This record gives sequence, structure tokens and C-alpha cells, in this order.
Amino acid sequence: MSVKLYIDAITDAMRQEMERDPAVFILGEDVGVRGGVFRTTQGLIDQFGEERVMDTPLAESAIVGVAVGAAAYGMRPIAEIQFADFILPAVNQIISEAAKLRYRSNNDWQCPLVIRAPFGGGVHGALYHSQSLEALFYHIPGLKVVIPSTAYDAKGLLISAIRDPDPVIYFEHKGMYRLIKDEVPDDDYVVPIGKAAVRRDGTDITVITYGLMSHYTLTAAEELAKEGISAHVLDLRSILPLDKEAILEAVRKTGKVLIVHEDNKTGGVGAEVSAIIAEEALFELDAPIARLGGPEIPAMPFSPPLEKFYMLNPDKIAKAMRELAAF
Amino acid sequence: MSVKLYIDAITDAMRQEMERDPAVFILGEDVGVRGGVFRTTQGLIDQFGEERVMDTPLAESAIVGVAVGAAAYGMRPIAEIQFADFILPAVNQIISEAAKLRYRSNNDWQCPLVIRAPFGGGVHGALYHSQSLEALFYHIPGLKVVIPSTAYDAKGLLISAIRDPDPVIYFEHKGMYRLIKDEVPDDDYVVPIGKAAVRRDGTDITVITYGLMSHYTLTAAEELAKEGISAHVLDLRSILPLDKEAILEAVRKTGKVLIVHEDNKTGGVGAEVSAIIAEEALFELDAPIARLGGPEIPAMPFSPPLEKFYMLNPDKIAKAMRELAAF
Amino acid sequence: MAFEIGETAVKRHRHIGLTDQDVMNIYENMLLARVLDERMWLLNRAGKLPFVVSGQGQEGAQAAAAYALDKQRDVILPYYRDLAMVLAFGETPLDILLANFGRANDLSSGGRQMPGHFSARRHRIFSQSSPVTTQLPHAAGIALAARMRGEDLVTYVSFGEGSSNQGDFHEACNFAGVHKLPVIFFCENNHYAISVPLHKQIGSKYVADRAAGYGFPGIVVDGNDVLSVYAHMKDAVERALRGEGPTLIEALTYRLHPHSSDDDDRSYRSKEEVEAARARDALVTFRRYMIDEGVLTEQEEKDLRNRLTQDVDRAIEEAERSPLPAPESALNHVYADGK
Amino acid sequence: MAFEIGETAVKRHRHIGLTDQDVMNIYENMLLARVLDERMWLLNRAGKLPFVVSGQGQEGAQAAAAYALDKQRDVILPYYRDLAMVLAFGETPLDILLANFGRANDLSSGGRQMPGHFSARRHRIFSQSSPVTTQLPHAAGIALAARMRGEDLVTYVSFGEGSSNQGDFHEACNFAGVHKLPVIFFCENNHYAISVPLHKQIGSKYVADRAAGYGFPGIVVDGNDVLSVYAHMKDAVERALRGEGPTLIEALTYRLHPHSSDDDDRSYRSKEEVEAARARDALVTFRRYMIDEGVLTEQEEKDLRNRLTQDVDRAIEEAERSPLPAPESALNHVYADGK
Ligand SMILES: Cc1ncc(C[n+]2csc(CCOP(=O)(O)OP(=O)(O)O)c2C)c(N)n1
Ligand SMILES: Cc1ncc(C[n+]2csc(CCOP(=O)(O)OP(=O)(O)O)c2C)c(N)n1
Ligand SMILES: [Mg+2]
Ligand SMILES: [Mg+2]
Repeated sequence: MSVKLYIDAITDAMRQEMERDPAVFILGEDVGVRGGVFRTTQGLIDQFGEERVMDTPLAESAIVGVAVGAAAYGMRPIAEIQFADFILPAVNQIISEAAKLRYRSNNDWQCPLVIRAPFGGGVHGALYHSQSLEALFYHIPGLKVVIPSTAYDAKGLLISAIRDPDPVIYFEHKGMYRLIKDEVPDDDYVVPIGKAAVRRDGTDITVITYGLMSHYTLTAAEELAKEGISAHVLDLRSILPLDKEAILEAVRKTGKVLIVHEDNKTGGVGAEVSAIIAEEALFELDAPIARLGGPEIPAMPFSPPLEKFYMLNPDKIAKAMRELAAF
Repeated sequence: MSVKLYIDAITDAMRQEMERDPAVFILGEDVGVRGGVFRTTQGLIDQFGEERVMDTPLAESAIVGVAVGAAAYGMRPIAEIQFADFILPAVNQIISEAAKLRYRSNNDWQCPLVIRAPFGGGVHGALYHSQSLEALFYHIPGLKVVIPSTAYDAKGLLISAIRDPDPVIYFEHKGMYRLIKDEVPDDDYVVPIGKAAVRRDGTDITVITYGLMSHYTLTAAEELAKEGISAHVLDLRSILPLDKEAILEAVRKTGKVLIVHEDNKTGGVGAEVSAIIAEEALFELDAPIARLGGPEIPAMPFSPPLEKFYMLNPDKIAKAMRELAAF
Repeated sequence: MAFEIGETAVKRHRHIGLTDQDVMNIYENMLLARVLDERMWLLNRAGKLPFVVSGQGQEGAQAAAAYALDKQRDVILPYYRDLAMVLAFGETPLDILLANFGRANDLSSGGRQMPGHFSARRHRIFSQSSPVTTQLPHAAGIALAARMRGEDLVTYVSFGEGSSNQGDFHEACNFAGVHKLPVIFFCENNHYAISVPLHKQIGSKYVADRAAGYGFPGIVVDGNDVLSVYAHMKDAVERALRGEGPTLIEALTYRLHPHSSDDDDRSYRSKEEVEAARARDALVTFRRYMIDEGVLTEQEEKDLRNRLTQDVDRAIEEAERSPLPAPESALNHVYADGK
Repeated sequence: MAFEIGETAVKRHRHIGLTDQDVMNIYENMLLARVLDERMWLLNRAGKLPFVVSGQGQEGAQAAAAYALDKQRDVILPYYRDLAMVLAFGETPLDILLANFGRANDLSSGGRQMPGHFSARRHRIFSQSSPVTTQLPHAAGIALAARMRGEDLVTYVSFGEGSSNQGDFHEACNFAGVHKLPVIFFCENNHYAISVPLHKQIGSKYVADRAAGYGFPGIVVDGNDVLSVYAHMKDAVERALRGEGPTLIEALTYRLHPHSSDDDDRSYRSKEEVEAARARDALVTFRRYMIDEGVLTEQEEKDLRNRLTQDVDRAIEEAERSPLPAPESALNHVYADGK
């Protein structure tokens, strides 16, 4: 056990899995000598060579498409998309190919592929280096989608993803790389895909969230505790599949639910979480199901006042929590 | 006024708009002498020539990307995607470019573009010629998404889409082309984007739906009427923006809501509709918000028993309606 | 190529290392594909099959290409017209028909995919989707995986000339070119993408002109010239196995039927054009070559055709008798755990 | 090209139809871009600008290309390094700085986009996004629209060599090739895509080798040879206006700075390599040419540099004083009706 940065937990998971299994390899833009533009693959090329830490041409559809072929033929590729925003040219390979390969071949072929993509805002990345893209994929059967919010989960979920026999999209929040650190086992361990985590026990209101917003919500919850409001906080961790039982249990705890994500609200993950609750736990509710997300604008602008306007923060979340508690 | 097929209403809208405005043109695969693989552009090349009814190379990203450039430079392109399933290679051009052009240029450039895409199943099209793709786009601010279910709406919404100053995705259900016919004015008229339509007045339960499922729901509603259950049916018509007022009004009518779509349930349009209701009309509800959609499998299989298993039909919808009414 | 049909004194196929038996094998492969394909159209017109997509006119190129590959060593990523190719790799007419009839024991997909979406892991045939050209990066990926695993093989990936205009063509060719992967990109240029004629599809004269942009050879070959296709394929295979990287082979062919059973080709091409192509069809010209060269007699050819027809007819009966999948089986195999 | 720097007896620029004033204009454009770019790095290092992406080393190619275009007639779709290009098309240092400082009256985006995402409808500069290569189909689309509207123009679209590996490059080039659209595809090959060197990026030797696959000329030119770039651009423009279609010009350049202010280039290239490139830099070599040819004196050059520096410094002050956008303005212009 040692305290590690979120980013180092990610690198650790890749290194250990590559040591364990020669089938695991990384491909992407600048993952080699550059160690990734965020330094997530730092040092790996020295240890594993340029074949297993492969710099590719600037072509996301090929990165994913080549990985699909390699995965089907016995390898365990980790395809890095430099910024989640640039996953869009690869959407056809992800949705038509990776997600459907096992199904369409009636279990004859498989696609054990991990796609890692740094997402999220608040880093002056503007419209195309800040987006949350999970809502495009959580609708697609055949995929799994995870979003770790702690260093512990970052490592454990990445190891799970690499060992998973099916394609997993692993969204890592770039704002958390060097902001978040916590206790991480040195050895290997897994955090199961599809299990949410209770981050805080509480009795008055329930907040369901994930990613960087988990931390902001916990900060807000501490603030509210001082005001006598006790918040229960659930971190989804997996977006597809959603942990339905954990969601319903968290609802039952307090009867008042707020769903928080950085992504814009319409059609976001919060829509499905809300719909699950309205379908299966309606009579547990003491208040309308509230959602808090980014505004309905195409993406997060560059200029600081605009970016700040877009991004949620503990204050905005606390405000929504107070309103819910007062309902 | 005359009774027209859904498909002919689509062709009419294009022809009349092309006659009215020389900036309107069509580009896509096989839209020329072939008149489209479904015959939606039949005859148009004879009337307008091969420049305005342009057969393109087999390259969806170029079809949309070229249309974005042309739209920005004063034209009004209608880009045809041969099957909605094949819109995926163009997702980057749609989401990064078309949807964001006006916003990112602070209103300096614009993108009056229509993307027409035949979608939907029940036509033995199997995994890749049957999908419903609207959930990938209804989350994206900057786009509009419409899905007409009558010949009247098909024409009126397409005219609205063509005249709209922003990008509109127009999903037309290929199973409805020659199945649905109704009264269509010969002259031009518009059906406004963003307005739902009440298809049936009722007092016991509300069904919110769109596309081919509107018809199946109406059939089911007639069946239920015989059993003494009165169903209120709302056809969304626009998926983005959703007609929130119409949704809430329909909920208030009966207090019991079922949302029905052909697409799979998780993260589908029904999730957002449900979440809107749970957020804004929770205390109007007398029953959990029910959703009925396709199963959580990657797409609709070919073999008739499998396809039938996937597709909703009036019986399956009637069953869900009965359950809700009995709640 | 140095050879043209009819020019030889010595049997031309011997020059390129093929025995009489070899060319017989190639011809049988072509003929089986043709007979099966014809039968499927009849079944479609009789209302028994909802959909047929045809390889007729392209069998010569396919069978020749297949003969240059090693069925135990190589992996193929065929496209929907590659009936002769997948038959060569071990699929039987019954396998094809079970897929066409959407039966439970369809090898490729358990009745899930449309006809023509070949797949069979046991035969080293990779699974195909419908959006065109996505298989090209997969071919590079399989070649890369094989190299990393220390296996010597060639991946063969085919596609129409229309499909060569998708971005994935470019990205896959370049990836394979950079890494000198053992991939053979085999373009079956039948001059139409559904209704769109070649000159509205590609800016250059040949698809093969694109290979130079990825640093590997691009070859144009008459797809009806079976021996020429074979010879070029053989070179490409050897080149790939020597570690010298990919080759793009463009076989000039013609599609004798409409795009699919849903298409009507009269709006975009003339009867005369199709008739002219029928005369160049490898089923006609290669047959003539074999008879002229004394490899095959008219009678032997007739007997062969009868035998293959009977085989196919038996397979049709069996496929029709075969059970449909259980409805709930639609839920299986979304993920490895069955869920 | 028939000319090489230094080889001429008669002034080389006169041979290609440029007056002394013309080359002065080009040089001033290059120099202004350089001065402004240098200032922005200083502001970044001083903590005043969060992000800079640099065109240093590529100004010669850009200014030469710009000089062959007509600012009232043509439309440009530049990429993020094209500072000299957009200055030539009418953007001022203040415009650039307002964008870099994210100010409300930033011409390109009202402070919404990252620096380097040029756009200005009044200057015929199309708006750019960050995912690379998406602008190439737009260039074809604008050229098509102009043709349909009866306007004669050329669209100029630039991109790095790394970006030429995206599918959109292929699809756009082919579309433009099929329709013989007046598009100039201008590849600024600076030999790196961030850290990835050329040989890991492209399978061929040159990006220009790809043009043949789309049926139009592909030309490789020394991007530091300003006059040569100009001459090839001029040919391409004339060809486009004659209706003969696109040209792909690949200018061989070098990026003198790290990829952006977030990058550190020491992990992937040597100091020596960068120093060698500095010696070939057009700012050095073209300056020497002009002085050698007597078009410019050392003193005039110094005065020019001072004047441009003062202009830029004044623009910096003004930009810094300029207001930030109002927070709620983030909600504007999602759709035409403001909503
Ligand atoms: C991405 C995509 N767009 C459109 C289609 C519809 N479609 C199926 S086959 C075809 C034409 C293919 O032409 P070509 O590649 O030349 O192959 P051919 O059918 O002529 O053998 C088209 C447009 C598709 N399958 N995938
Ligand atoms: C689709 C996409 N993928 C990745 C990136 C991240 N990225 C920005 S610039 C760049 C390298 C571009 O190299 P090149 O095209 O050669 O242009 P240069 O920066 O060298 O001028 C990369 C990988 C991006 N912007 N878009
Ligand atoms: Mg073809
Ligand atoms: Mg570069």
C-alpha cells in the first residue's frame, strides 16, 4: 500500500498487466518515447520496447480498428485515444465492430479490447479538449464503460478492463491525474466492472454521481454537514452496466435523489439513472428526481469566465443539494 | 390535399423545396439515376440535373463534411445517408463540425444542413440495416433531430428541416415508406420542429412514443378501448428539442405513463422523457414511469424468429399498456 | 503480366507452377460458387430466400486468389461477394445456405447476420459487418497480432472499388505500410458501387494507383484472367512472408447480376454492357482455356457441373429442413458471460 | 523547380513574376508572424497566456502560399500553425491576441476556442475545430458551393503531415478529384506529429505521393524556399481556376518549437537536429537572399522589425485591457434563434 496519484495508478496497472501477460500491448499517438501527452505511458517503452508500446499514425479509426483485429487474434490491446474528444472518428469501429463482434459471430470471435480516453474539463481545454463523451456509448449493448474517480479504482478498474473478455471504454478524467491521490495496493487487484461505491453514508439526501464530480460532491457534502444536512453519496464507477441495485438502495436510504454529472443534462447518464429510479423505486421518493449537469451548449468554452460558467463546482452542487434537502 | 404514401411525401418535400430555392441540393450514394435505393429521390435527377442530385463516392464522412462546407457557403444541402446504420463514419463531422460550427464561431458561420437517414427494423435488414440511431444524437446541443410518423409530418417536417438555419437530422422509418399513407396538402406547409402531436385522446393511461411505434401504439390503443381502457397517445415527432410542455401535459391527463420506442431501452430517448417527468411532474404520477423498448442486445438479428423477438408490435405494447392500466 | 490468354504454345498454367490438377481445383471452386449462387437467385425468385447478394462474375478472381493462399496458415477477411473465396477456405454450400435461410446452426452468426456476411473461426475466416471497409484495419490488426505472437501468415482482405473510398481504406493501408505488415489488399473492381459508375467514384484511373501513397506495390490485373490473378497473388504472398509488407491488387471484374436481389440494374447500365461482360466472364473464358489446353473435356465439365448441382440441391433440402433459432436465443452472447 | 537559391545572376524572384515590392510584402508577412509568435511564447512563459501553439519555422511556406491567393476571391481553411497565412488574409495581431487571451471581442470565437483556431468570415477564413483533418471535406464543400453559385474561387486548405493519415484526408481528396474542384491541399510537412517522426507516420516517402491516387498532381517543395513555394502555388491556383481540379502541395518544413506550450520536445528529438533546422529557416535564408539581392538593407530590416515589434506590443496592451466575455454569454448562439 502506498499513496499514489490517479495518473500513477493508471501507469502501474498497465505496467503490471504487461509484465503479467505478454498479450497486453499499448497503441496510440505519442505513447512511445513521449510517454503520452499526459505522461500516462511514461517509461513503458523503455521496459517493453516499441512493439508493445506502439506509436501509431494519427488515425483513430485505425487505432481502434487495428486493435479490434489484434484482440480477435489473441492479443489484449490497450488503445489510447489522446483526448476523448478525438474518439469520434473511431465511433464506427467501436459501435459497429468492437461492440458487435461477439454477438454477430454467435460467440465465435471475441474482442478483449480496452480503449483509454482522457476526458473532462476545467483545464482550459476549450470546446474540443474538455468534453465528456460517455453518453455516446452507455446506450450501446456489447460495450462496457467505466469512469474511475479514485487512484484505487483507477488501477483496479483498469486491471479488470484489461482482463475483461469484451471491449471496455475506460474514461479517465484528465483534471484528476495529478489532483487526486489515495491509497493504492502495490500488488495486483481488481475492482469489478458494474459495481458502484458508497462514498459517504447519509440520511437526508442521496447524490448519485461519478468522475471528478464525486469529489466535488463530497466537498459539498462536508459543507452541508455543517448545516445539518446529511448526504449519502454514491459513485457509479461503471456507466455500462449500471449498478441498478446500488442505485435503488441509495434511493431507499433517503428518498431524495440528485444526480450530478459534468456532461450536459439532456440524454446524459443521469437520464437513465433517473428513469431506472422512476421505474423501480417511484414510491420510495419524497421529492422529484433532480439532475444537475452542464448546460445545453455544444461544449465547454476556453475563456475562464465561460469555462467556469460551464463547469460544475462544489458550490453549485451544494446549492442543488440544499434545494433538494429543503423540498 | 390528397392521400399520399410516406415515401412520396418525402420526395414531394424535396422536389418542391428544390423548385423554390436553387440553393437546395441533394448529395448521397445512388441518389441520381437510381433514384435512391429506396426510391426517395426518384425522378429528381431528371428534373434538376446531376449537379443538384449528386451521386457521391461511397464515403459518409465526405458526404457530411462536404455538405458542411457547402452549407456554410450559402447552399442548403440535403445529405442522404443510405441506411442510418452507416451514419457512424460521419459522426465526427456531425458532432464536431455541424453541431458546433455556429457556436464555435460565435455566430459568424452557420450550417443549414439536413441529413436524411432511413432507420428502423422489421424489414429483414438484420444487425446493420435495422438500427435506431437517434439516441446517439439527441444528447448533442447544436443539432436538431426529427422523426416523422405520418406522411403529413414527413413532408412538413422535411420542409422545416430544409429551411432551418441549423443542422437537422431527419430519421425516416424505412418500414413506413410504403406502409403509411395519409392526407397531405399539395402545396407547401411546415410542421414546426420541436412540437409533439396528440394522436389520441384518452383518460386512463398516457403513451409517449414516436416513429413506427406511434402506429403500433394506436393499434394497441384501439384494442384496449374494447377492453374499456382509454389511452392518451403522444407522438413526439421531434427528439431534439423535446416538446417538454406537451410531455408534461400528456402526463397530467392520466397520471400513468408508458414510453415506447423501437430502440433499446438503456440510454434511449425514453430515458430523458422519463427523467423530465420525474423532475417536473413527479406528483402527478399514479404509477411508476414505464418504458418499453428493444432488448439490450447490439442490434436486431436477421432470422425471422429473432427479428420478431426484437421488434415491438401492437401485442407487446398492448400488454405493457394493460399492466400500466392495472397498476 | 507477360502472359495473355491464348498466346501460349506450352500450357500457360505450367509456366506459373500450376499443374493440371491445380487448375482443375480452381475451376471446380469457381464452378461450385456459380452453381450455388445461381440456385440462391432461383430460391429468391421463388420467394424462399428474402435476400441474395451475388458474386457472379467475380469467381475467377476469387478462386485464383484463394489458390495462392494457405488455408491452414492464412486468415481471410472476405467481403460479401466472396463466395468462391470462402468455399475455398472450407465453408460448404450447406454452411452458406444455412446462413441464407437464417437457421440456428448457421456457422457465421447463428442466423443473426444477413446473407453474405461470412465468418468461421475454424476456417480462419474473420467475421464481417455491413458498413463497408471496416474489415481493412482488422486485417492489419490480425497481421500485427500474428507478428507479435511469432506466427507467419498472410491476411487477405477484399473489398469493392467503391469501398476503397472510405477513410478506413486509407488508414488501414497506411498503418500496414508503416509497419510492413503481411496484408494483401484485394480490390474487386466491378466498376459499380450499386449504381454509381467508376468515374463518379474515384478521381484516379485505378484504385491501385493509391498504393504508392502507402509505400507498397499496387497492381492492376484482369480479374477474368485466372492465371494472371494467381501469379500476382502468389508474388504478393511471398513478398508478405518475406517481411516486405503489403500489396494492393486490383482485379478488374464485372458484376453480372444486380447489386442484390433488392436492386434493379436497368436504371444505370445497359443490357449490352452486361452481355459484353458475360462474354468475358472467367467461367466462360477459363473453361474454354482448359478445354483448349486439354485439361478438361466437355463431357467432364458437364459431369462436374451435374455433381456440383446435385451437391447443392441436397444442401438446399437439408438447410430448409434445419431448425430456426429459438426466439430467446437473441439474448445470448452479448458479452462473454452470456449476458 | 528550375531555380535554387543563390544560383541566379538576375534576381530570381523577377523570373517568377514578383517585383521587389512583392518579396518585401512576403517578407513582412513572415516577419510579423514571427515577431507575434515570439511574443506569445514570452507571454506564456510569463504566465500570462495559458497556451500557445506555434508556427515558427513554417512562416516562409505560409507567406508564399498566401501571396499566390486572392484575398477577395479565395477562401482559406488554415490549420493551427498558419499564423502568417491568416495575417496575410487580414487578421491583425490584435485579433490573434484577443483570441489568445480569450477576450469577448475575439473575432474567431468570442473567446470560446483555444488559441490557433482561426476563423473570420469577413476575411474569408473558415472556422476550424480541433480534431484534425475535418477541414479538408469543408474545403471541397466550399469549392463545390462556389461552383454551383457561379463564383470563381480557389479554396486553400492546410494541414500537417500527421493529419494526412486521417480518413478525412482520403475522402476529401477523392471527392475533390472526382469533381475536379478548385481546392489546393497544402500539407505543411514539419516531420513530426507531436513526437512521432515521419517514418512512423506514413508508409510512403512523401505525402504528395498520394495525389496520384486521386487523379491530380502532387508536388513536393522545399518549404523554406519561399519563391519555389510561391511559384508552385501560383501554378496550382491557375490550374484550379482553369477548372482542371485540385493540387496537393507538400511543403517540407520544420517546427522550431515544441508542439505547443504544453509539450517538451527533448524526449523525441535532439538539440542538434533543431539547430540544423534553424539554419535553414526561411526567416534566415530569405532575409539573406533579399539582402544579397539588394532588395533590403540590414538597416531597413532592423527598422521593419522594430516597427512590427512595436505594433505587436501595442496590440498586446490593448488585448490585455480588453474585457472578458460575460459568463452567461456561454449560452448564446447554439442555434440561430440564440437558443
Ligand atoms: C458505410 C456504408 N455505406 C453504405 C453502404 C451501402 N452499400 C452496400 S454495398 C454498397 C456499394 C459497394 O460498392 P463496392 O465497394 O464497389 O462493392 P460491390 O458491391 O460493387 O462489389 C453500398 C453503397 C454500406 N454497406 N456501408
Ligand atoms: C483527430 C485528432 N487526434 C488527435 C489530435 C491531437 N493532436 C493535435 S495536433 C497532433 C499532431 C498533428 O501533427 P501534424 O498533422 O503533423 O501537424 P503539426 O502539429 O506537426 O503541424 C495531434 C496528435 C487531434 N487534434 N485530433
Ligand atoms: Mg463495385
Ligand atoms: Mg507535423
